[in-house]
Amino acid sequence: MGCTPEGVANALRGAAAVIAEHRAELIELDRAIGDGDHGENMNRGFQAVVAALDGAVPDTPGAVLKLAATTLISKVGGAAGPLYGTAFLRASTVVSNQPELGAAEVVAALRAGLEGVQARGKAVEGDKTMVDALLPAVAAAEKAGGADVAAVLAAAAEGAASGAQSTVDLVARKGRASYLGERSAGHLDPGARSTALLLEAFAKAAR
Amino acid sequence: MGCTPEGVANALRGAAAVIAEHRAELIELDRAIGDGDHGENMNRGFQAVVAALDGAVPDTPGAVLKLAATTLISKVGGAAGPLYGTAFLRASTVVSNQPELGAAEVVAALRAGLEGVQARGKAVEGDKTMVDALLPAVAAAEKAGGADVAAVLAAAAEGAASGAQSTVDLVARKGRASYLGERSAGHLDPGARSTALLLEAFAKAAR
Amino acid sequence: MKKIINDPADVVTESLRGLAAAHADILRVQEDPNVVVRADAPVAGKVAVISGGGSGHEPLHGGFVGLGMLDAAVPGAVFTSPTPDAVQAAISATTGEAGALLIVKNYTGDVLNFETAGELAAAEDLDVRSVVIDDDVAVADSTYTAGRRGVGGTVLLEKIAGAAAERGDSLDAVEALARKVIGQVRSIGVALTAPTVPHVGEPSFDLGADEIEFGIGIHGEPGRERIPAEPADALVARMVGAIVEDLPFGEGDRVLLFTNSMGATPLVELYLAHGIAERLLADRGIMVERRLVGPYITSLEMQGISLTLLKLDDELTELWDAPVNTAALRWKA
Amino acid sequence: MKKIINDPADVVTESLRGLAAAHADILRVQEDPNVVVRADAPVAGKVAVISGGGSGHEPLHGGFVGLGMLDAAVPGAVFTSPTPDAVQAAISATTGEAGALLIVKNYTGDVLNFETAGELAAAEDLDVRSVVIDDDVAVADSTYTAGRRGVGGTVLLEKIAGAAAERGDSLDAVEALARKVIGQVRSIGVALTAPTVPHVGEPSFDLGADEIEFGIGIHGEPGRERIPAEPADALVARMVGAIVEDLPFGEGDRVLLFTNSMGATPLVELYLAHGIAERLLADRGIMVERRLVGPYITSLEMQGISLTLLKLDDELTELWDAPVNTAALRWKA
Ligand SMILES: Nc1ncnc2c1ncn2[C@@H]1O[C@H](COP(=O)(O)OP(=O)(O)O)[C@@H](O)[C@H]1O
Ligand SMILES: Nc1ncnc2c1ncn2[C@@H]1O[C@H](COP(=O)(O)OP(=O)(O)O)[C@@H](O)[C@H]1O
Ligand SMILES: [Mg+2]
Ligand SMILES: [Mg+2]
Ligand SMILES: [Mg+2]
Ligand SMILES: [Mg+2]
Repeated sequence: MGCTPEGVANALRGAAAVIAEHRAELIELDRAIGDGDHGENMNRGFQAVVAALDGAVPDTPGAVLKLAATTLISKVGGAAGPLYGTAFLRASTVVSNQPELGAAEVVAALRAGLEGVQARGKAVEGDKTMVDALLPAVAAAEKAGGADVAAVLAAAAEGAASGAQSTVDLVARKGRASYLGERSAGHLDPGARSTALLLEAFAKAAR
Repeated sequence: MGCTPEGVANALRGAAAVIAEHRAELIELDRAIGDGDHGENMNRGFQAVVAALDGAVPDTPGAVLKLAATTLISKVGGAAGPLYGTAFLRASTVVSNQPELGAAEVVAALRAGLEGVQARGKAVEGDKTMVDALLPAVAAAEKAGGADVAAVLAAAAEGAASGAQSTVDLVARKGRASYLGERSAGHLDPGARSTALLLEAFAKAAR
Repeated sequence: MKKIINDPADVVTESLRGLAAAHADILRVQEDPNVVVRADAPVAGKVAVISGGGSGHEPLHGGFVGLGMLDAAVPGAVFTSPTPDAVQAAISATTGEAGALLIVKNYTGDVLNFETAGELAAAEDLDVRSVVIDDDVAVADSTYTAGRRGVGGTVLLEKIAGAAAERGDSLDAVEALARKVIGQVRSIGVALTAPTVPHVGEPSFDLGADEIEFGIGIHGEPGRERIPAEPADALVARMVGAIVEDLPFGEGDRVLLFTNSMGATPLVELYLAHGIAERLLADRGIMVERRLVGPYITSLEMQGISLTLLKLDDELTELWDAPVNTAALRWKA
Repeated sequence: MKKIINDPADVVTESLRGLAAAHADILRVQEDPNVVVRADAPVAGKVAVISGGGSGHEPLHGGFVGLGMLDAAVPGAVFTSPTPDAVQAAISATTGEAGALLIVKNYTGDVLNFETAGELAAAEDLDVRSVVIDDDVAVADSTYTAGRRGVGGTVLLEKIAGAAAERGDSLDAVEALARKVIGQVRSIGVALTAPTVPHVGEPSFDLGADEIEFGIGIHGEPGRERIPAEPADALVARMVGAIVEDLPFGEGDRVLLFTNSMGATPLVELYLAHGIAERLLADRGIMVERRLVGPYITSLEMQGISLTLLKLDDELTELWDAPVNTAALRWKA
């Protein structure tokens, strides 16, 4: 079973609901090692995505992803806005105008997203950023590659969750948390957490 | 036994010690219904009086009182500075340059002080000010008039103490506490309290 | 209490040294007693405009010393009226033949100490007059109180009287103008938190987590009532209503609107409140022709705001617009 | 949390309306996306100087829009970098043939969002350059951090670049000058209390009753270390030492000293700190030739201060002294 435009839109709606539910948690995580706006930024952005989709769902999965990308770029702000925006933009580009996405396209989209984030933000593994959730997510998705979309996203979600968890022990070297130096250790990175939440929501939508 | 210049100076030194000891209490009282500076103002002023006396004790009781008056006027500030300053100034004037003060002069000095405060501050009985301590103090001193200085001051101190206590139930109509309206009731007036402390110290010095 | 100070007893003097170092082109500071004086004082032939009061309300008054505003400011201890000898020193440093106007905020301590200084000046044959500003509508003006407090209107009064003196008005004229301003300026303040006086070491009053003190004075003295916290729209409407109905200000009136921070209010909130006030006044047909927005008469680190309305006419507007060069207000100079 | 706001989501927009109402002679505000633009923009033939960033640092940047300083400011949500479309709107409203300089504070979000906007502008054949200011010595500048933050130096940079653009300098010249300023300005901040972001509703960090965060950023991000509260003399010496040793500044250097309040610091404390800094610099033979003292780059209601030193030469001094007419900085105009 592949992803239709409506399926991608539903996944984004589900993601928006999860972000709204976890808004306070993300704020709290960012308050600890950043400036406390991550939950608000993500929520503002994803609510806007939902509003855009309520207008009209574009007619290819790529176009839906592109709508999400431009909306996030113009509504989220902060570091997360351009990073997630770039991720969705690259994902939309890589799937071009195919009418439905199969497992292979989803894997490619995930990898493109990761590469976009790294191209923009220059973070590498272990810098305590969303990259630490995305890297294992993409690796797991690639490993599950032959399977169907649901299995790919389930693997990605699992990878993201454990990747996010791994940021707790890290000392931040990118983003606002890096100002804390050693004091950033012992805290979950908010961006890694939001990445895990998004992938979990996508996986759920695909089930 | 009459009051020598040194005796008046000692009474002022004793008063300074008592004010220093009650600085925090006066601040707290003023914090409740004023702006919290009465203890600091009075302490600054009386420490300056002590310093002035340490320089040289003038050679009449009147001159000692005048030195206290000018020092208080230039060091206390706020409402209490000009009021106490005027009280001491009037007291010094009324005893002119007599070498020693007997009971009658002390009574006259107290009355002059009260009249000075009322002339400057226009407060009447029941306005919840230092006048409510001074009025019964002067009345009691006048009643004890025939006696010696110690008895006069003891009576005045007792009058001031009960007068001060009577301010608790009053609603302020003068000074900063009047802004509180009804909310000023239930609190001891800081100026009335400092008047009671001063007279108590003078009485103690005369014992 | 955490503060950027050394000994609490030295706060005002040490702060004045910083003020003097920062603005040597505008003012100089005399110590013991503490006075802030215009750098070019005494200005020959000019009426001196002098004000003062307890410290802790900065930039009032020292930040308003300079061309087109005050000739001298007399800072007392924090929240404590200055003593007469300090006022006298300010008069001596600035006042000549043309005389001086003392601008006194209506607090018992200020009135008494400036009164004494005025008497001392008169004894030296100087023509020194006083005006008492009492623009705070929060306080009932009756024989049952010390009268209304001088608050935000003081800033506008100092600017306008200062401009009149600068253009060469006589003492009679400056005094008359000051009385006119006092007659047509009204203010109200609110506090969200309390200030902490250095030598006290704890907040001046206790306010609940959801309470606002409506009708606060600039020392954190309470005014009308404690109200539950409410949205800015409702709070500003309450404030505008209290002022407008007091004078009253009416349709067609030309006004200056002064939206003041009590110290610690973020500017983002202050401008938000200002915008609401502008809208509410427009709704009433009152024409805001000049405005001032910022922390100009404060109460240490108190959070809160005050609104002040001054009825304008051509003369007042011209004097408001006249050049001013002080640490805190500066234009056309 | 008590704040003078309505819905937290509307704080910035409502505040901008108040700003526009207060300063219609100086600036105008475009909404959705929010941009503050000089009233007479676009100024023909002039390089546009544009800055922006999260709100909550007022008067930065909107309060610096006007003659001799910024052509436009782009305010994001509170403490959140603005989005590229907002930056683009600012560029469109102000930029012509002469091009534009974007002044970007070094935060990942600001850099990324302005970068994207710059790319969009380049696609429209506009000559738009960026400079990134990173003057905060509290942060180690290494590959192990996001690099130093842009803090107090931003205000001085905006004034000087703005003056250069106003006198007609080319984009090359304005950019070169901006890079020079960035090379020789250094800052450090301390916090006594935390700010509260409206949509968060509680303080951004927790600081003990006797703790100071040394090396704070303008969002309350921590820097070097938490230290016990200490007297102003010791604290300011620590701050001056950190800045002076970083560049380093040395004997005979001519400097501008900027003593900034983080928002809620009483002016009496700010001037006190300024006075100490002046004295310490004089002791080192560093000559303070210009100064700025006040709340110019803030962090909502945070208590604390920052010190900024800029090495001066004749050109920078002349540009600093040049006329400026903005809501927050105004002279010779
Ligand atoms: N250079 C970077 N590369 C990848 N992710 C980053 C980078 N910088 C920050 N992030 C992510 O962004 C998150 C913070 O986002 P957010 O709070 O919305 O923005 P800001 O830090 O501007 O307030 C961090 O938790 C981190 O995961
Ligand atoms: N008009 C007045 N007449 C007499 N006493 C007054 C008057 N106004 C104030 N006081 C006294 O002064 C006291 C306050 O003094 P203080 O706190 O030093 O001055 P301030 O009110 O200026 O801060 C009050 O408690 C009251 O007793
Ligand atoms: Mg953040
Ligand atoms: Mg008091
Ligand atoms: Mg007082
Ligand atoms: Mg942010």
